[in-house]
Amino acid sequence: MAKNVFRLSFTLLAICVVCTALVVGAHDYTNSIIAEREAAKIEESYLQVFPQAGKLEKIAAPADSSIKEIYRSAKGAGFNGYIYTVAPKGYAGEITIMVGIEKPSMKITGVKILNQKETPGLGAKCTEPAFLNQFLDKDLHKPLVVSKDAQKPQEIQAITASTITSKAVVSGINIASAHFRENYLK
Amino acid sequence: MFSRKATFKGGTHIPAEKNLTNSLPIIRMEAPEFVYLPLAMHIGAPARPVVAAGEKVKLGQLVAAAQGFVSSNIHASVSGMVTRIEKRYLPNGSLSDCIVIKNDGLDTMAEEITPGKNHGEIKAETIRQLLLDKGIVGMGGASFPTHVKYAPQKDGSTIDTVIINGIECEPFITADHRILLEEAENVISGLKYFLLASSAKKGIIAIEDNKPDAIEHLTRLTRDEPNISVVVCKEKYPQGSEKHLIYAVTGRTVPDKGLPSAVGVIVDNATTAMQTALAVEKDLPCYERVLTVSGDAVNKPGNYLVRIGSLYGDVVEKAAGGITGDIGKILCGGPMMGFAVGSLQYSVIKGTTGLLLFSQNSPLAHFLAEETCVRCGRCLEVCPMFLEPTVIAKAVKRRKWMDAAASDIASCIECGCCSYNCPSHIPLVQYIRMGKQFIMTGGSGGCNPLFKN
Amino acid sequence: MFSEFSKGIIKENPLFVQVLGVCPALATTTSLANALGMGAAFSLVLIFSNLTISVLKSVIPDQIRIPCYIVVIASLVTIAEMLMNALVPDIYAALGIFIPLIVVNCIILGRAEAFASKYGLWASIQDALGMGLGFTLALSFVAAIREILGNGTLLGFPVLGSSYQPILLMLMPPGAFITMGFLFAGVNYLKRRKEVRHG
Amino acid sequence: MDSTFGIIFSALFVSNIVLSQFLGLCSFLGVSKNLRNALGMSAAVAFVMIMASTISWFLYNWFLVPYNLGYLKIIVFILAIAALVQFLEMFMKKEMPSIHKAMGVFLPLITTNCAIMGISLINVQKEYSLFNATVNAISTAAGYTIALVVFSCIRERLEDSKLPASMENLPIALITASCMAISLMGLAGMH
Amino acid sequence: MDPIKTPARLILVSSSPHIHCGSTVSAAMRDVLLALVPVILSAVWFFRLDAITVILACCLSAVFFEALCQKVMGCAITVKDGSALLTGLLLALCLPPGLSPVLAVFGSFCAIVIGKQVFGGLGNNIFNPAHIGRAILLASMPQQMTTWLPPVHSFIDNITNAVGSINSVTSATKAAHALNTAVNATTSATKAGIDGVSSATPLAMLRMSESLWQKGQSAADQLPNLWQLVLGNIPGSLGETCVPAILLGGLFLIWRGHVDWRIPFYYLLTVFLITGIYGYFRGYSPLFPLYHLFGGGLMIGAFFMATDWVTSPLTKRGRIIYAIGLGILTALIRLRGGYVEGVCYSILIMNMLTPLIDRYIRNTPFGGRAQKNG
Ligand SMILES: Cc1cc2nc3c(=O)[nH]c(=O)nc-3n(C[C@H](O)[C@H](O)[C@H](O)COP(=O)(O)O)c2cc1C
Ligand SMILES: Cc1cc2nc3c(=O)[nH]c(=O)nc-3n(C[C@H](O)[C@H](O)[C@H](O)COP(=O)(O)O)c2cc1C
Ligand SMILES: Cc1cc2nc3c(=O)[nH]c(=O)nc-3n(C[C@H](O)[C@H](O)[C@H](O)COP(=O)(O)O)c2cc1C
Ligand SMILES: Cc1cc2nc3c(=O)[nH]c(=O)nc-3n(C[C@H](O)[C@H](O)[C@H](O)CO)c2cc1C
Ligand code: SF4
Ligand code: SF4
Ligand code: SF4
Ligand code: SF4
Ligand code: FES
Repeated sequence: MAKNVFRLSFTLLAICVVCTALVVGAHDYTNSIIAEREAAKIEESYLQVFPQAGKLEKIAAPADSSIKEIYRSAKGAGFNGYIYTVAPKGYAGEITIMVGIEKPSMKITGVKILNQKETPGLGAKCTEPAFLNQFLDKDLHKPLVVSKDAQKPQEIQAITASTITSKAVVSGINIASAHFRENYLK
Repeated sequence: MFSRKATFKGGTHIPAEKNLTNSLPIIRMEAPEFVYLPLAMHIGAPARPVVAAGEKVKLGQLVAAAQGFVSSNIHASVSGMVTRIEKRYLPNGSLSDCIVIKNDGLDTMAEEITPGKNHGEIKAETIRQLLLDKGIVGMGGASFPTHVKYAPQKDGSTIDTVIINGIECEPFITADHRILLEEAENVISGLKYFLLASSAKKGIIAIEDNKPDAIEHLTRLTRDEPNISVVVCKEKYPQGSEKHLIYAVTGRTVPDKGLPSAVGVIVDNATTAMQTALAVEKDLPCYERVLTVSGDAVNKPGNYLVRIGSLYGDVVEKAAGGITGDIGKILCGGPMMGFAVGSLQYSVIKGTTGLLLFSQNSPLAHFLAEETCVRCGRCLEVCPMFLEPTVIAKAVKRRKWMDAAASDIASCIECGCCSYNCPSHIPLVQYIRMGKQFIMTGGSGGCNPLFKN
Repeated sequence: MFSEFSKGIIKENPLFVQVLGVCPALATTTSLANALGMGAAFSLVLIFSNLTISVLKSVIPDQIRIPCYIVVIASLVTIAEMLMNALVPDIYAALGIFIPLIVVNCIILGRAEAFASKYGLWASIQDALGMGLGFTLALSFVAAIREILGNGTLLGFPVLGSSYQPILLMLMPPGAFITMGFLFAGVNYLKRRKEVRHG
Repeated sequence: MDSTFGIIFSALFVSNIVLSQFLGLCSFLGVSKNLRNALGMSAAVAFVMIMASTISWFLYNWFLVPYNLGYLKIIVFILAIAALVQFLEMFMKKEMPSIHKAMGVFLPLITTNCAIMGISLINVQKEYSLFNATVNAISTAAGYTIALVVFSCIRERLEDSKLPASMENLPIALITASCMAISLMGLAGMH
Repeated sequence: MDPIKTPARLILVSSSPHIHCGSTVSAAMRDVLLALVPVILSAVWFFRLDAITVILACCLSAVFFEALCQKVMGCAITVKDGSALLTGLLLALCLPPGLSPVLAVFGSFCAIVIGKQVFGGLGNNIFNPAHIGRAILLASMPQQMTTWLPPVHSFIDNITNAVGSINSVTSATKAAHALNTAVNATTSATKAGIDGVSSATPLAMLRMSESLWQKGQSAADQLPNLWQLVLGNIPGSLGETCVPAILLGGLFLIWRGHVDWRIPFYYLLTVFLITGIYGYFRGYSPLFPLYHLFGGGLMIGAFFMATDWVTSPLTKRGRIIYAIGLGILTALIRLRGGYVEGVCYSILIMNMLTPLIDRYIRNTPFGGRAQKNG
């Protein structure tokens, strides 16, 4: 009996040890690849939305707001721009948006959708350049508005049949720009 | 008279079809050559024969005696000789011993019948005894032995109201209607004897508003009776059902699976009341009854006073002038609750209210194929018992007996309102009956071949 | 020689015949690429688990075989998850928690119990390959239908022309249920027809 | 991150664990032929789901994260769930035989129920606090119960109908689930 | 001794009752089709060819798919009962005018095949087939399904304008004046075109104008005039706009006994109360609940779709619960949900709950349920 229990425990233990060792090995192998890629991806995102980025530094985001993260970019004497990550509520949950704002000019340097759950074929089109490129070089002294027939400079053409998504993205950017105007535009 | 007519919830309107016979006076039919008296013609234990083949019997003589409390006496309905005791089917499909008597045509009255015997002060016990002795059973169709209802209540409750059921809600049937018109005095005396037997204070005669002449007649006759009133009920099927009548007339609700006595009421059919008056005043046993012969295949529709035990064939031939055309359907009782039979070889019993014959062309003779239930809810709407007929029927189809029981299959009074209204022609009552039988026989399916395992 | 292999593809197809692994079949079939990714991860785990268990079957005492299998399978799944994250990050992201959930996939444990613990190494590998391929094919079939109808494309390439109006529902959860429902109806139909044919 | 109301509402209806996240379908399809079994299974799943997600939250946040062993979560969770179910089974058999009788047959099925594992993993993935993780587990269990109870009533009704032969059982169950999912889409975007 | 000779044909021996009221399912369907005639006429009146194509496409294809399904499944073809035609018609009536016939046919296909035939056909479906068709279309092609054409409205416009101006001349009340300006405002708004050909439905405008009301401003120039709304001279699904036509048909069905008044009554009442209370606490115009009552598919849904026999509960109490549930869901979706309209989804969700309602909401037999019977 005792021998049996010993044998059972030993086998189980042995299997656990071998398995854990394998897993740890695999982790060590993949971990660096994943970490490097993640880092590269984030770096790439930042550069995409804010090509002029210098040294990036994370600063405190306001608590109860849909602003998730703020980075500021140090270049030369002062800061030349800010990168916001905002997550407003879209049609089917939060849309995580990264937007870069250039400091002196208050222009959008780039917008990227990091994460969204909108309907494929509809709201999900918000990730496409056709929609996102509209934001490039928009002036943020005033809020942007969504329109079904955009003509004025402040207007963003809505994605067809997805006003909700379009409004969500624009509102996220407006929240970021409002925060920017209030805090960093001195 | 009530300004608002008494009625109940649920139920349905059915074309009454009564004008074929409702103005035709009762005609006595000549006694047939043979009568066949089923020993199980009432609810309860079959009677025990007290005569043997070859014995001579007189009209009104006791030929079979009640066996036990819920049972009834049976009397000879002709004078003559008992030829044999044979097995015959009743319209409801059960098999019963029948005493067959060959009529000698003399109608010699039995000696023990002494009209006037009961004159003088009549006591409650006398009436109860007479109900038993004279074989009085419910003549509205159910054939429940009447003396049982008037026996002192087991739970000691008291009866305060007796209702005479003169509703007759089945289409075509007009027997009670004619009794109310032609035998009103006897109906009223019968009611008085019921009141005496039950020590109830109040007697009510309930009549549906499609019989204005009967209402008028009885109202006039009871004008001076302080404790008897006539209540007019709205024409709606099944107003004649005991529980619904009690609700309509007194506002009381008989508990589910309870008896009317639970709310202090006894209900008796108008013909039963009349028969009781005859038993008390003339010492007559129940050996004949009025029944309506009607339908489009009958030559002379009418209301006929017929000896109990007469064969349908004799009734049709001798009283109603035979048939016209091809018969498509034969009904014993009304079209809503009566039984369809395949021949005229059945005998009239105490509870036979009508005999309806329809031709092949009549819509009644056409079979409506069952379709899928579309859940329209008509059957629930019209069910006077507030059941869910389609739910019960589906449980029965799936053989889910527990579900059927939980859906109160046992409370169904088989009135037929549900099937009558179902746009998909689902024979709901038939399924319900199968289910009841299945549950009652403990899952063996009784005689139903469809449900043999 | 290859009978253990071929049975998993049609005769004992894990999804359509054994009705196992329904959840991933619904969740990961929004596109053919996802289905192939899922099928590959699944097959990988299945092959190695069958292999390991077949080898270890004489070592593992009967009383603790289930915990042992679970540990083995869970480790394999973890390894597969990390490998996919490292090598095919896009598909890894699309499949979400359904990669870790391979650990509770009834097929893997089922094959371990029903096959690998009884048969030899070669047969077990054949069995795993067959089942893995069968499951992958089944997933791909479902995914192909959904991607074509729901997006007009296959593996991202347009196949139905530009005038085709995609049925977006097919890419949403109800579309997954509908597709599977009709496919299983088809399987039922074929089964019944076979029964009729064979008497 | 998500508001408590959002978590509850979406777990109950919009992102219902079975109808939208496709987890726990085995039991959903297998134990839904009648309401009695559906209720038993729901109770068992709810019980295990809430306990398992709490235990795995502690295991993950107190033991795995501090030692940078997050990648071992699959192994740890599955062992924890298996042990929990085993323990519950023994405990109930001894202490609550009546409940064990009602729920017992469903318990072994639950070890391999992906809904349980799924919720533990989702809680980790979304970095829920203990409170939110518990709320998520409870409302997911409630969502599972709602779906299963409604579904089993529908299937009971379908027993009365004459289905096309090929649609019987699984196909009609899946199409019914599809119609349920379509219906619940109407509650999307509730705020 | 039997005096009756054997009859030429057999005597029918069947179970009671032996008579029948004569109703049939197809007669009921015919009545519903008849009741929809005013609705069809109003649709054709307001949307002309755009209505006719959609109605024809849906009706013909629904009947075709039903027959095809039954043929494929080898069962009796029962399209003559009219239920498939009715499903097609009701589907058409809740589609936007001018929808491509291809999509209309696809909707019919989903309604008949997925909504009805796979469940075993008439009487067995759990969900309202027409709404399954519509919901699948909406989810699959949301863009086309939310493109609303304005009605061809000159005639009615002129009348209301005339009535409006007569009123303002004769009584010169403030109200009439407001009405008049509102009419003009609406027409000009529609003419200006909120976006090109398509225009927003009253419910969509209602959502947009909520913010104005919240600020205590008048939203009259944002909303169609209430009379136009009731008459149906607004963008919307084919059959949902003209309230009098729907009421006419609905009351006819109640009178004929095909529809239980409880369902429309409690449904409309619940929506009215919830939107009324919501509007009251937010300080909106008292017209707010009326817009909800007459705008969108509520009316046609309440009288024709929620009342579908097959998919609604059996008992009266069950139907009341069902109708109140419908009202709560519709109000919830419209006021707080992601869609501006909630009738279709409310009906589907309550259809889904109907078996549960039927199981738990049971009638008590007359006389109460006897305790502890065997
Ligand atoms: C299945 C379905 C999915 C939808 N997905 C989205 C979406 O992802 N984003 C969005 O803004 N609206 C979505 N909608 C909402 C409708 O398209 C809505 O009518 C639209 O947002 C408002 O109309 P408009 O954009 O034409 O003004 C969806 C609707 C349905 C039925
Ligand atoms: C559906 C239904 C309808 C009935 N209709 C009548 C009727 O119209 N007249 C009648 O006397 N009894 C009718 N009865 C029988 C009564 O319920 C009750 O049994 C009878 O009135 C009692 O009187 P009796 O015993 O004297 O026949 C009906 C029963 C049922 C179930
Ligand atoms: C639109 C409409 C609303 C009605 N509302 C009510 C009501 O609120 N209360 C009521 O008792 N009857 C109401 N009725 C009357 C019913 O038609 C009828 O009198 C009642 O349903 C009869 O009851 P029953 O269905 O139980 O036989 C209404 C009728 C219609 C057409
Ligand atoms: C009062 C009434 C309302 C109906 N409403 C609908 C409906 O909304 N949608 C539908 O597809 N069929 C409707 N039908 C037709 C029929 O009941 C429907 O096709 C069944 O659901 C198919 O089984 C209706 C029928 C009646 C009698
Ligand atoms: S059911 Fe027929 S026989 Fe019975 S009481 Fe009513 S009318 Fe008379
Ligand atoms: S009346 Fe007939 S069709 Fe209507 S619910 Fe009852 S059984 Fe079904
Ligand atoms: S269920 Fe019984 S009581 Fe109810 S209507 Fe039908 S036959 Fe009459
Ligand atoms: S175990 Fe999980 S994955 Fe497999 S079918 Fe069941 S519920 Fe789905
Ligand atoms: S009673 Fe015997 S078959 Fe119906």
